[in-house]
Amino acid sequence: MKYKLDEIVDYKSESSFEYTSKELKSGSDVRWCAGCGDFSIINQVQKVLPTLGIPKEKITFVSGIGCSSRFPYYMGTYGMHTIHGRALAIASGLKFARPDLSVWVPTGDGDCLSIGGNHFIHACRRNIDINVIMFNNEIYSLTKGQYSPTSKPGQVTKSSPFGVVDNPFNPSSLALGSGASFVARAVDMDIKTLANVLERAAKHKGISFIEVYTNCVIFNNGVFENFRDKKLSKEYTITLEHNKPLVFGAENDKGIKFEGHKPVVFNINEGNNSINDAIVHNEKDSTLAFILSNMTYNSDLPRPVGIFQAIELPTYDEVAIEQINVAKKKIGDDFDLETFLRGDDYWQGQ
Amino acid sequence: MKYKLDEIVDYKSESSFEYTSKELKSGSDVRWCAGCGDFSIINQVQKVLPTLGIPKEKITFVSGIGCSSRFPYYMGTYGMHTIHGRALAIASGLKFARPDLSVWVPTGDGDCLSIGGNHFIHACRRNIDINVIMFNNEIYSLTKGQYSPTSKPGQVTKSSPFGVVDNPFNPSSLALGSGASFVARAVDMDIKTLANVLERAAKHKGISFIEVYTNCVIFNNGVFENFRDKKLSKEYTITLEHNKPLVFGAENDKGIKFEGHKPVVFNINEGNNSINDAIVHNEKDSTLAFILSNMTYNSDLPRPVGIFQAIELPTYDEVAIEQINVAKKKIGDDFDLETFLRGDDYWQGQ
Amino acid sequence: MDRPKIELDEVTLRFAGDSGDGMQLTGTQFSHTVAQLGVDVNTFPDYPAEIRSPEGTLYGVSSYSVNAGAKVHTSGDYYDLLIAMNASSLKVNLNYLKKGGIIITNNAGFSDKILGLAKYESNPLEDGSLSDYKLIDLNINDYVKQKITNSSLSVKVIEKTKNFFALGMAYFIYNLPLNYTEEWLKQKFKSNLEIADINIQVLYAGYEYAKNDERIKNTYTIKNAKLKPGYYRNITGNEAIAMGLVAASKISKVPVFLGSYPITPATEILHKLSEYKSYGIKTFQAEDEIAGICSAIGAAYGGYIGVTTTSGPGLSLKVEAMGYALMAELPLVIIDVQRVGPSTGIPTKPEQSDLNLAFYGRHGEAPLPVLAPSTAYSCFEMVIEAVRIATKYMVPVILLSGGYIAQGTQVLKIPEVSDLPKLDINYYTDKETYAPYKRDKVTFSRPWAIPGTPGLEHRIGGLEKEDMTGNQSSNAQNHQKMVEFRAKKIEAIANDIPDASVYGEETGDLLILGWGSTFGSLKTAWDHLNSKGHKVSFCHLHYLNPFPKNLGKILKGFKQILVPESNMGQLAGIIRSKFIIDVLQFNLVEGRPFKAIEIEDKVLSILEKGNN
Amino acid sequence: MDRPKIELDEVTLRFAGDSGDGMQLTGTQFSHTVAQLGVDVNTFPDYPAEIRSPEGTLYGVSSYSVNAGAKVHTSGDYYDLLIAMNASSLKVNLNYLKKGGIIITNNAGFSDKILGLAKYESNPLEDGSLSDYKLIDLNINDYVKQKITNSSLSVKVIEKTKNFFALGMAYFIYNLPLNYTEEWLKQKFKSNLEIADINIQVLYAGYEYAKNDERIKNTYTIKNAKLKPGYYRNITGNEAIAMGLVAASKISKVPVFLGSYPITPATEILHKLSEYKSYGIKTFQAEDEIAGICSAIGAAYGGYIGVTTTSGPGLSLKVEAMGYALMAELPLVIIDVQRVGPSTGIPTKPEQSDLNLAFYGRHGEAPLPVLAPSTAYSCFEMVIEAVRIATKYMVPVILLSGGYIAQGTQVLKIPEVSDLPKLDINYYTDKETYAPYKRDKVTFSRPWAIPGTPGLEHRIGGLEKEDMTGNQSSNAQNHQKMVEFRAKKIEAIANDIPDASVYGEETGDLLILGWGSTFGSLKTAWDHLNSKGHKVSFCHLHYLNPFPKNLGKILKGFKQILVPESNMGQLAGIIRSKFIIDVLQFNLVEGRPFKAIEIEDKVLSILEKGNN
Ligand SMILES: Cc1ncc(C[n+]2csc(CCOP(=O)(O)OP(=O)(O)O)c2C)c(N)n1
Ligand SMILES: Cc1ncc(C[n+]2csc(CCOP(=O)(O)OP(=O)(O)O)c2C)c(N)n1
Ligand code: SF4
Ligand code: SF4
Ligand SMILES: [Mg+2]
Ligand SMILES: [Mg+2]
Repeated sequence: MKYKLDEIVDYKSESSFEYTSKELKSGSDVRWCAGCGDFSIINQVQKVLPTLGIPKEKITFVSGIGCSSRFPYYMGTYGMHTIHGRALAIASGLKFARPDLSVWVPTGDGDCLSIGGNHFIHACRRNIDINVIMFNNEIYSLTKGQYSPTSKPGQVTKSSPFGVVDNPFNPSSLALGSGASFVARAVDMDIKTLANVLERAAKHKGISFIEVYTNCVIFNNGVFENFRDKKLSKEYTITLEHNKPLVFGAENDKGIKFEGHKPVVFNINEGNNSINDAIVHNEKDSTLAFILSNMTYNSDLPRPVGIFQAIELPTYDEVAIEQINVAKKKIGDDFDLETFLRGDDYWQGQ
Repeated sequence: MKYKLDEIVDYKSESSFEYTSKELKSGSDVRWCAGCGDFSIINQVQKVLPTLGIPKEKITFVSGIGCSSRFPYYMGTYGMHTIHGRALAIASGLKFARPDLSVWVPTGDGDCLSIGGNHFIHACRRNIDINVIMFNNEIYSLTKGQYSPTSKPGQVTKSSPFGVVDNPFNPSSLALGSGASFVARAVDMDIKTLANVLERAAKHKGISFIEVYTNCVIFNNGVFENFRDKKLSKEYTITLEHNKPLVFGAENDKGIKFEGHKPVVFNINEGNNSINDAIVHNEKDSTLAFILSNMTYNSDLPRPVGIFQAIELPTYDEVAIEQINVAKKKIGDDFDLETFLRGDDYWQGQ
Repeated sequence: MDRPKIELDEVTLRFAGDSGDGMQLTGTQFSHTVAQLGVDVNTFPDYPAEIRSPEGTLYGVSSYSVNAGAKVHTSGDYYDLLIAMNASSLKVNLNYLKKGGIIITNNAGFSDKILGLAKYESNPLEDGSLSDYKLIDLNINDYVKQKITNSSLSVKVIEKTKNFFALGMAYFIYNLPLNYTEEWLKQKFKSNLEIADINIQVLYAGYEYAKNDERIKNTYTIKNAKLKPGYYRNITGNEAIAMGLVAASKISKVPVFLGSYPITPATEILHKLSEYKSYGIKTFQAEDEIAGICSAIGAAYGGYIGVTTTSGPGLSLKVEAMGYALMAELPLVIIDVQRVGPSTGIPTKPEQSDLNLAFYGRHGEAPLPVLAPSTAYSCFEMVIEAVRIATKYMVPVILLSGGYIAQGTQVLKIPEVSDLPKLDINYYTDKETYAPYKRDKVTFSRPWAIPGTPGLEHRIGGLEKEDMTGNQSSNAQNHQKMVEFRAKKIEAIANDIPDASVYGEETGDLLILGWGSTFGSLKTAWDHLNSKGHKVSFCHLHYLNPFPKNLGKILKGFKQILVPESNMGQLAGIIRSKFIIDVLQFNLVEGRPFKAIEIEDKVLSILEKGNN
Repeated sequence: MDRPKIELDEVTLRFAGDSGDGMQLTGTQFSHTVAQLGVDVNTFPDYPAEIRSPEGTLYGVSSYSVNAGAKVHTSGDYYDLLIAMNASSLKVNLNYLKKGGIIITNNAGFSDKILGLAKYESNPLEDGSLSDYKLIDLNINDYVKQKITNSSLSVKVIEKTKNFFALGMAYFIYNLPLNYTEEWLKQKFKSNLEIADINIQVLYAGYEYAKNDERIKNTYTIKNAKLKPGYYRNITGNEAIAMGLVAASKISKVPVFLGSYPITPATEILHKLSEYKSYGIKTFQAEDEIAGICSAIGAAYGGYIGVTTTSGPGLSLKVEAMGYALMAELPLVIIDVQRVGPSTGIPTKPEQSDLNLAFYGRHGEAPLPVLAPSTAYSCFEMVIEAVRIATKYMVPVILLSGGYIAQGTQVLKIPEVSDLPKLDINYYTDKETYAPYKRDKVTFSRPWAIPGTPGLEHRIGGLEKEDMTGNQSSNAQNHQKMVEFRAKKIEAIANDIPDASVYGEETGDLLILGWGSTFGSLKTAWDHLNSKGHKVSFCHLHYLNPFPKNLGKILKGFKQILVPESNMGQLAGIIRSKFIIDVLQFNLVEGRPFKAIEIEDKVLSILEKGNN
């Protein structure tokens, strides 16, 4: 049966395969504070999208509530600004209904991991083909500065005047533990990694989760200084690259190697060490992904950025739609409503 | 300031430190189906609790909705049968309010991981001192047999007549990814491991998560046959014991060793192998815990039961209450309401 | 033995036993068989929330009522025949057996232990307490075991067929053929023919047994419904809703997306729709009710008829998302199969107490259309109506079904496809004239433009939106205007729905005003009252927000208005508020449908007072 | 220069600028200073949902109104003085400036760019369009930079002090002392004295500047409130609620547990209570609103006064858990600081549109007590009242506060501790007589027995409960009985709350009936009408469910009843339903409080019609 929708699903002559970053701006004023890290992310998104060959009208941004969740208003694509924490539930329905769309969920650490935690872990588990960009500023900004599930123990915020007592989530470990197939991290200021990760996420089939460290200049200014500052970040972050050894440092002089199954830092140029001792990153290795993700709050180790894991798993949308297609084939191209209504167990009155 | 509550918090002469398993029965008929795996679990709980030195009136069971969530009705302790999925949120409030209580949450795979997923991951993250027993029967039983987030792909249920298309959670990995400090698994029929794990969970400070494979005779009979059957389980499960090598098999003839950081089965008695090659389990090793948990849906490997991880982490209740105690000390034993109401910024009218 | 065969206008039976005794199945088979003979049938299942409570307990009783006759609207007030597979099921159901009615008991279920569980002090089969009834007691288990001797199956399995023995007896008593059930068994157990075979043997054995039991003095035939030509089937309201959605999709050529989380008694809609993959239905079993409705909202934005199904506690959870859908002005059908509340309440029993929540339950100014089906067929019709309103007005519509019609079966005359309403649903595609919140002058509806349409890229959201553009706006006057638009949209629907109709005179002393799933009881009561010449009228509402335009006029035509509801007066409260007139309430929250006789008695007592 | 000093009964000011201009702070300082002189003050903050919108935009304007005088109930209808830090803030606020009022502008905010953003075609400072007002325009930035020359701080930081320049000017105009603000700055920036110092310098500079600007023709003094002896402080409704909870805990010796999830404009209650750790308050910032209320329910079972705070969308999310708490019959206080809905609405603006949800919004039969404070002081009183009712009746109580009183400040006379109500809350401990659902004959309340009490082990739940035992029950009559008990409990509260009181005559032609946060506007309007001799009465409700027992009688005493509400008629609907009388509505949903004058005009127009 042909639905009216099918006409819209098909590409048309007006489909806009070619468009510029500028055309991806909605024209609405961007209402983020001057200096907010969110600007850098939207810039990269607008830079990467035109390179992917996806018609503009096929792109939809679905967000919840938060400073970061205002994102769709600023994009010249289809967009929904929805309910706090519910973006992934709404996006899941949209993607399953409309597998032809490229669905993106920009979200905050509060929106995604606090109130939205359940939809997040289930979207990861189902491996539905949605791209999630989580703006982690370790604070609730739109509500003016309460701690979030990624805030650090001891952090003083408006709702923790004596310091946070909760342990934080490590978002990438949570995503991995939930079964996500693509898990990555980037920093707002490191636009190279950010752009790369965005592109890879877009191309990945199944859920793609990107955590981006984002600076909130108003309520949590400077928390990511070690990872944002050009110089400091050389020492404090390590960039994961597939099939490449894990090295870092201003002089690329340090590496990560295993001691047992524990990652430790070593100096490449010291003693008997060599770059060959360094762990070679493998995006397909789930165990390694978890070990690397686990480095996150370990202050002896640099903070990994880049792609922890990118593996192929059946996606919810593909498998579910295949199931429907198989079922449809059984009854042929269309069905007779009369026969359907009658069912198997009918009788005739006369 | 002394609260009226403080009298109840303190032990009294009527406190019942000594009680039998039988006294832990509420007297209400147990309304589970004959043959339901849930019986075995309640029996073990009633067996273990009297051995712990916790007065009976200090024990509270808080559950959501489901067959398994009827648990509190059958216990002779304090209990709340609450809302589907919300037991951990309610229990968290209760535990933080009343750290003197021993708080238990019996829950189902649907109650805990589907609708209750968010409260679950946050309870794990906060490491609040609650004991969670998740009855995993891989099905929604009380609603008569729909698939759950732990059901297997392809499984035919009332709501998946063409087979489940979702990927399942691995509950222990989700718990670990959420930051839980104590994570274990048991099987309803293996009462030795079950009793041991329950006891250890009760003694653990912080969140304790126990997944129990439970047979639903009506809607999912036999799914765990390999792990429940006395004979089969010798081949299909491996029992984790702290500081002991990972061996299994009817003749204890097989072990788990590392190849790189991947666990593989080897035959202890073959070739150059020896029991010394086997991984030695260490409950304190978070990385190992994740690697072992990751064995779960790998059909080449036996299914681990026992304690994956038991580590010490600050608990929400302790840290939060310590913060309050410190703050209270600043103003002394009591406070003057008049001064409080006046605040700092008052003036006098005359 | 030759017995008189008596023709009856209507018969009511109840099959009752333990949760594991298969009473739901037996009842269903009986009703299917009579229905296929052209008799009108209405059924009602009544079972505990627990799956298999301990054997023999009072709370473990599971029953199934069947009412069959020329034209029936309910599952019947009082039974002619009660089949009680054990003592507890006798205890629980005896109240509703007619004096002189037949009781068939399985004495295997009257052991001392079970008598104890049933809180019987002495055995009612022996102590004469059943002397007002025609008791046919026998040990069915023994007969079954006698019959099936050389089977490879265990005694336990064999004994499980005892419900078919009882069914066979019932077939004999009502002169019904066995072949429908026989066929069904063969079909059902086609992969295990031995099971089919012993069940069939037992069915025949029950029939034979009844033939020879002299305590059965008469047999009966049930008057045929004078069926109009056409096709018929048995159907529950839940099934009818699933069917209606497939029909709506087919007629409109717009696909349906169901986002749902299981909950009794709504889950069958999810089950049914999950089977309908070949009809293009997408079902998404969500992680919770919030994700259920939210996924449907996402699908609606994508151009689908978004549907979500639930029951009370789930409706409570969907409140926030309903508010979002109304703010985003997306088409959505929210189906609430009501059950006993508040909170978990009594999960398997019927009530009509979610009306307030449906009507008023959103933060902010947030009116929504509320519809309520009255019968299984009406479930089919009203869900199509809900789709029509949702898509035409770009609004979430709440459909309040209920445990009674949802789970009971009724005979449905299968509608002609040509009689079904046209659903002309279109997406907006014109770049030149598009504005996301440009409104139709009549419906106040906004255009439905969906992702994938080149040039119509736009953003919607839950922040107050600027008129026309849909951009976020905190402008004072704009908010007032938008609040009014959203209200006017609901009001406009009143011009687009049928007038309410009245059974009986259009004016008079007393009007019975009902809504939703109580229709059967009210209509039966009104039929009786009317046939006895009592001057009373009856109006049943399918549209609760907005009300039909003529409702005010109807209400003014009567001196008194009686509003019977399975709640404490929720419609009554709304009527008072909207029309500023008083009404009489008649409320019942006992987790069961009204009996027609209760309504009749109430009406008579009011009429009498009026005559004093 | 010597100027006449004029004494005024009442003055109204508005400080307006960009979100980053510090207008909230300036307004607060001004109000604190006048208040400390014994003047009555009422304030209202008005700010965008975004934290720092782009500079100079219309939607980025943040304002703060101050109304000060002998006795004030609102933040004022029209301003005497408007401070506009840029063109957009002038544009947005000019409407509400009195003819002849003073405008102080910072010309640095009137660049061509900002004029463009403000959608001005020409510069209003130059085009004569402000000729109806007293314009005092100056480039504050320049003056600030002139003043602060040798500082280590960057120009950007120095320019940020410009709000204190404006404040200094205002202090001069109203003859106010600078020392309170000076002290406050020293205290606030005690770890960075340079910042304190330059702000103070700038404050004085503004004062000096005003002294020398000849365009300022007069200065003013504000009439003192004749303060009763006692202590006073400035307070917002949100702060008053936090204070009230501490007081309730201290008086009753029962600890308070707050489970909450941040949401504007309720979050300050969480902030405040989080600071009150030394007073034994436990606060739990939950993962969402559901966990917020659920954690409070858990704490209530554990013997705490369970409290949860939220605003509209959060209340929608708490619906299911409210139903559970009422079924479990646990004491809970649910505080909803209402904002503009539906859905996300306009998050920072006030409305009264959650009444329907509070009143009707649960599945099943689920009435709950609903209270609403009318002023900041009333927030303090009513939250104690909510605690009293919740614990005495074992019931969740909804307290409907609102953006206006919640965030605006009022002068509070600090109550004497001895005047506070007694709260006699006790746990049940007697084994012999305990039954979980044994009810008090008067209150229908059940005993509060908590874990840790030996011998009272019991289970509660959301399934319908058997009378007395609390065991699960699906018995038909038992459910009816329990539904009625739960309703009677709410009704019983009517015997335990004060009668409603009427300003003006007890009977007459017209009654203004209000509720909650509109009190200030309604009372001001009534004061004016009354002082002008118009025959109109005024009744303001703090109890909405149940209503005060005398309300029916009051309503009957008037020919017409006018119900002004910041919604589309929610109380009006409930009054119609409960009392079956019609009322006149006056509704405003513009995300702002009523102006007193709007009420007056409405009343006058009704009175006139009556006189025709
Ligand atoms: C149901 C609901 N609860 C609470 C809120 C209030 N709220 C809005 S945004 C937000 C948190 C935002 O934090 P995050 O997601 O980290 O976004 P950020 O502002 O930091 O980018 C909260 C609590 C809401 N709008 N709706
Ligand atoms: C809010 C709400 N949604 C749905 C339900 C229906 N419901 C009750 S139990 C259940 C699932 C039970 O599954 P599980 O937790 O695995 O428990 P089991 O019965 O298998 O022990 C569901 C969906 C409900 N009671 N409340
Ligand atoms: S408050 Fe923080 S997160 Fe929000 S826009 Fe400003 S800088 Fe960005
Ligand atoms: S339905 Fe399954 S899980 Fe529920 S009581 Fe029966 S056997 Fe146990
Ligand atoms: Mg954030
Ligand atoms: Mg289960």
